Amino acid sequence: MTLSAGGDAIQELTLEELRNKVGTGMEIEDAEEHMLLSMGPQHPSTHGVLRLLVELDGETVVNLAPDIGFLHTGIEKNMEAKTFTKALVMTDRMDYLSPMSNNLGYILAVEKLLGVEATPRAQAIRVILTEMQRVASHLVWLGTSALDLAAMSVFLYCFREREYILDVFEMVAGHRMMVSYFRPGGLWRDVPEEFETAVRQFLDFMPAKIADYEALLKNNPIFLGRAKGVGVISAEDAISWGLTGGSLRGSGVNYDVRKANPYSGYEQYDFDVPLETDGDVYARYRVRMEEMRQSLRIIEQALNKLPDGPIQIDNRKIVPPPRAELGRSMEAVIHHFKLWTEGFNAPEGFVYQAIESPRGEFGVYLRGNGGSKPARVHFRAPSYVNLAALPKLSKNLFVADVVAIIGSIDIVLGEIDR
Amino acid sequence: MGVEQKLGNLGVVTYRLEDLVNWGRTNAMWPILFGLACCAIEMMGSQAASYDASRFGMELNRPSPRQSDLMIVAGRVTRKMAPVVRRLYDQMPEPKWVIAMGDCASCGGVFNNYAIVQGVDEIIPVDVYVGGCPPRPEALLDGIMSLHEKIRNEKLGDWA
Amino acid sequence: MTIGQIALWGLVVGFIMSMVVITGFAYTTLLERKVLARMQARVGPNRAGYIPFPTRTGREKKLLAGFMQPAADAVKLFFKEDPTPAKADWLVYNLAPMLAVIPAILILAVIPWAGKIPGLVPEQYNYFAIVPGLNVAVLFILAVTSISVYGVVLAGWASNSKYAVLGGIRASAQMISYELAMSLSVLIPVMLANSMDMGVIVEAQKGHWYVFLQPVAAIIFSIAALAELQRAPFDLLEAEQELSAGFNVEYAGMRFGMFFMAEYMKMISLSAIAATLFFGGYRGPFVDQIPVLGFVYLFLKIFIGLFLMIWIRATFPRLRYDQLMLFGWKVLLPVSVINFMIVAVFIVLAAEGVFAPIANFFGF
Amino acid sequence: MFEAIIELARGMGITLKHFFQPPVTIQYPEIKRPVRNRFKGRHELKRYDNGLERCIGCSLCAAACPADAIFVEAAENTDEQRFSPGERYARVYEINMLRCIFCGYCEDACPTQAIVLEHNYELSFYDRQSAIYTKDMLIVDVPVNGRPTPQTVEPGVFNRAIPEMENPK
Amino acid sequence: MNPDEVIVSEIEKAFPEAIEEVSEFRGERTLYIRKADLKSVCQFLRDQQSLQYNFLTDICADDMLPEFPRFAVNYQLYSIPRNHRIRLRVRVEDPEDGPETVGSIWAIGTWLEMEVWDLMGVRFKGNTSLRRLFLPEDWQGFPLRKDYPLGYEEVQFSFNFDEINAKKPHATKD
Repeated sequence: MTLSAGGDAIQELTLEELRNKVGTGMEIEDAEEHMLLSMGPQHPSTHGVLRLLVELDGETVVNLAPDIGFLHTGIEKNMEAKTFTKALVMTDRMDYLSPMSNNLGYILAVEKLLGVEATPRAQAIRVILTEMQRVASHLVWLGTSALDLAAMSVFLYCFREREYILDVFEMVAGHRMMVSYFRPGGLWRDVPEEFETAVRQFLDFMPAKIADYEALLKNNPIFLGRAKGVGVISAEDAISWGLTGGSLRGSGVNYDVRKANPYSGYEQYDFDVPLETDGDVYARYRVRMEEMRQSLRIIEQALNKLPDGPIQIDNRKIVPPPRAELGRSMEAVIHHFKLWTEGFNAPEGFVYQAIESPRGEFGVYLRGNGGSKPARVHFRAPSYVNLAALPKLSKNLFVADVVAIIGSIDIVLGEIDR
Repeated sequence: MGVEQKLGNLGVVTYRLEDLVNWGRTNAMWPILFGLACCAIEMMGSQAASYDASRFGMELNRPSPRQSDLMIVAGRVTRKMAPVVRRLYDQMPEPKWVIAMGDCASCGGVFNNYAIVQGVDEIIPVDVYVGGCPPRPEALLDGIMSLHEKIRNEKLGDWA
Repeated sequence: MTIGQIALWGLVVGFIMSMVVITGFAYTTLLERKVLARMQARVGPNRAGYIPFPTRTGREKKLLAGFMQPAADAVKLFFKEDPTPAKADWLVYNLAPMLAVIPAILILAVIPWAGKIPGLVPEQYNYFAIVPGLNVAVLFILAVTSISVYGVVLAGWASNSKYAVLGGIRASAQMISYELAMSLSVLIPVMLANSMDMGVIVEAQKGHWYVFLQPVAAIIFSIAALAELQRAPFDLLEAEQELSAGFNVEYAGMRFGMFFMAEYMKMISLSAIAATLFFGGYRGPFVDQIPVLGFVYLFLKIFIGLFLMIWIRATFPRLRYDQLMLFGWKVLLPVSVINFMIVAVFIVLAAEGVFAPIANFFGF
Repeated sequence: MFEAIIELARGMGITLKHFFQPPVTIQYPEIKRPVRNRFKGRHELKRYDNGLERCIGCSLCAAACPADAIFVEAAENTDEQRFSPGERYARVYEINMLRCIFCGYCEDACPTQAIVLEHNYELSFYDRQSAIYTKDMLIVDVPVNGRPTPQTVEPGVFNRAIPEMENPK
Repeated sequence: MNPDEVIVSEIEKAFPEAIEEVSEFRGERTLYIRKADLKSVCQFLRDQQSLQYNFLTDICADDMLPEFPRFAVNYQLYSIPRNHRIRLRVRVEDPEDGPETVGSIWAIGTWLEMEVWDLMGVRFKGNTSLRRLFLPEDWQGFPLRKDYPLGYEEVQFSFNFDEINAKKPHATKD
């Protein structure tokens, strides 16, 4: 076993060491007869640097344990060393498939801690962009999980459409992925003029593309064979394992943070929460495909009633003054210098803010201690929680099913390890 | 490797051979299918339809290090991942090249902390650094062009 | 011609045809990359080599951009370090790629490339092949294709890697399952033509290709051939997403290239066999008047076969191991057995004259 | 069974449809897709029309940088040797391009619009030393009607460090 | 009675001494629970028909240095049927002597506690799978504690490039 790094290490360990190796306390039934396979950290289907330790009886998975931390970045620690605004750039790089959602979660937590609320226009733009991000993230999910089943064209089609969304992000935020566009108290800048036409164009062509993906997968007998009845989890188990997002709704539990605890004005928009009851890979696929359509609905509604007005609150203690004032007002210069060097001070106390990220409930626990830096930031990363159920989902299935299941629970290692 | 050790310095003959070999290496450089973090998504983007690295003969992303020539370290390398990266590098047969894609791989970038290796060149020798966080797919392709430029000036004897 | 002359002739033709097919293999890889790319809204390799073509605007047009890509691949692979893993079985490890390539070339021996071309084909034979007139040609094909599985299995075993072993095991199981269905479907043209000589089978399809007579056999053969080739959606043994690269995970350099070569050469030869058995081989309009056209027709049919394989690869997900086995044993095998029996009964009854009018209609 | 074949054929139809559509690929090194107006690429240090540098060496960009990728060392201006309006100018201005994450905070923080993230994204280096951009590399050329710095100017004209500016688009 | 008050009164009925303090900040109710009662309170909150906090959203530890007791562990609970969130907070004096594990109540508990142990070093009683999860196995210390250094490396500029470069290891081919 030379390919995957860490592979040799298994053979060198004693059984006792092996049992203690991986966090979930992987049990090994038969070390003599069964094969121990180490998938990853460099493996095409682990969606990053996840390592799976698999006990195989032939091709059947007897036991499985995830080994994570290969991407542990120390984001939570690093954010404590930066001001609230500077720490924002770290959240982008956590769940790198949906930086907008991370930004939104963190910014909402900061705003909650400060006790302010963004302007209606800022909120509507936030909704549009996070929903576009949801589509983009689901496109990557669809592409990669289809690629896991070797349907390679879907992957390239999905990335082609995602490119359009990234172009819109570049248009508004100047960066394709790491946008840092939402700022405490509003947005970085107002959206440019061409934004609306670009989004409308996106809304026009996207439904046809989704239909194309479905033509390739939805009723394809090979895909059905790979997805139906694989990785089943019941509603009760899904709740107990803390699954959220598409993985939970695939099991028939109607829980969506956007409906349960609306934020950023989600209560104004009319959309459905797609539900499936089978709890298998196919159900999760159906849920996410439908979610893309619902996101398009939300974007359209938000765009149609996009309010005019300021994009930032008028609080000079939090939001830097507009550039035009700098040359005229001494006070503005002082605020500007103060905010960019020291930042604003947050009151003492702690808040928890949850949003519905593409992967599930993304929660931010934020504690302020009166200073300008967060005293503690903790993220409830949906991928991290969803991953915990993987050993349960893949028990007694085939290696190939494990690959399909990892795709279907839609994990991002950057968020798991943080 | 093979022939080049035996050839030595034969003047014109090796000069021509050198050109041929370097041409082959630049046009059929198979990257190892290996992504770490955010940059990996942009790396996938550079493989995808809009930028299409396959134009340079690079779409054969080999999952096995044995069959790959180029390692694109796409993303932050953590202390836990560092031995793995080195091991993968060691498993690649010569000739091999490394591109440190993005800030984190090049020098740690914004993650200046306990968990991240401050630059993958602490573990493996890097040929080209590509700046950006993450670099656009075009920027990665530009890095690959720079690497091609470097390879064109390589002498066969250097590898022997 | 004497035996010696025929043998010499066979060697020369064999050498030429092998060279043609080896070049063809290289360009099949390019074809696959290009066609896949276009199906995925991409361009595909276009930097290695082009033919400059001046245009009036001054900027030269690049014709056939990328046509040297296979050469670049080959040069790179030749000059790549080629290590043998420390714990691998040295002999078997090095033998395996050859075992994979040789059968792929051997199959070419019995494929009839064209009809009787005066001056090119010895007069006692009716068609152009490396070994014309082999009266057990179909058996030869079946025998040789099943050898090639050893290359894969031994490669998997000798590499001393878990992924490779899993790939090897999958390969052997898959080959055995699909071999049966393939053999049974191959027998149907044999029965219809009443000969195992490929040339006779082609000539027997004059006017009516066997695909119209026996579409079931043709479909089973295509599916089984895909599985034999380990092509998508049956490419389980090198399933990238599950087993990294499967059996060839430890191979580097040209030894890895040889597995590539084996796969693509088998693609060509199995397309040729399918064309020969079911699609009238080298036959086509005016081929009797101008026998050289036979080459063109066969190449065209091979090309269509290759395109279909690539198209399928671009579209479908991969089957799971158990589904693959189930499909082979529970669907393909029974269907092909029943089909085989029906055809056998019909032929006997036809020989007895029961279906004389119908049989006459079909030209038995 | 029949439906299954129809579905398989439908999928193949989609790929075939794409086969006959033109590819979306941009042939990068030859054709460069223009980036969007707001794109944050390599920085440039701007000058005024008369050739004076905009940067006043206030180090606000360095303070705002989340990656600490900017290093500024200021020195005093005099009217005989004037680099920028106001009291001070940046004697040393360096950006470590491999640390920079192109978030644009420096641009937002700059009180004089001196540092601007422009549209160049082609940042490939053979070694880490060359990724450190010094002031000479960052600063733009002197405009046509301007004079190179340091300039000798009349006293009392360029006292004002922070100019009148418009909100960025 | 609003849900926040219901839960307080229900707990007080069942466990009269469990609640040490109730605080509210930005509309979020936090119940400070005595460490010894935590597990039974959690069990009660999940099983009681009028409460049904069936969803353990998150466990997160907080290092309150220089306060005392230094550590606190938050349990974010959510009731899907009643659509209500509540936070339990447990003060921990000695990280080696943390609260009891809730892994038997919610399956995800074990997994969430592992993260807390790995990064903050609060040991949960009864959780047998507390091992290094994110960090290499031989890692010393718990990085999220306030007294753990960030591990900052000076950024290289031309004036200090050689100095820092000399400190860094440099890899070679072999």
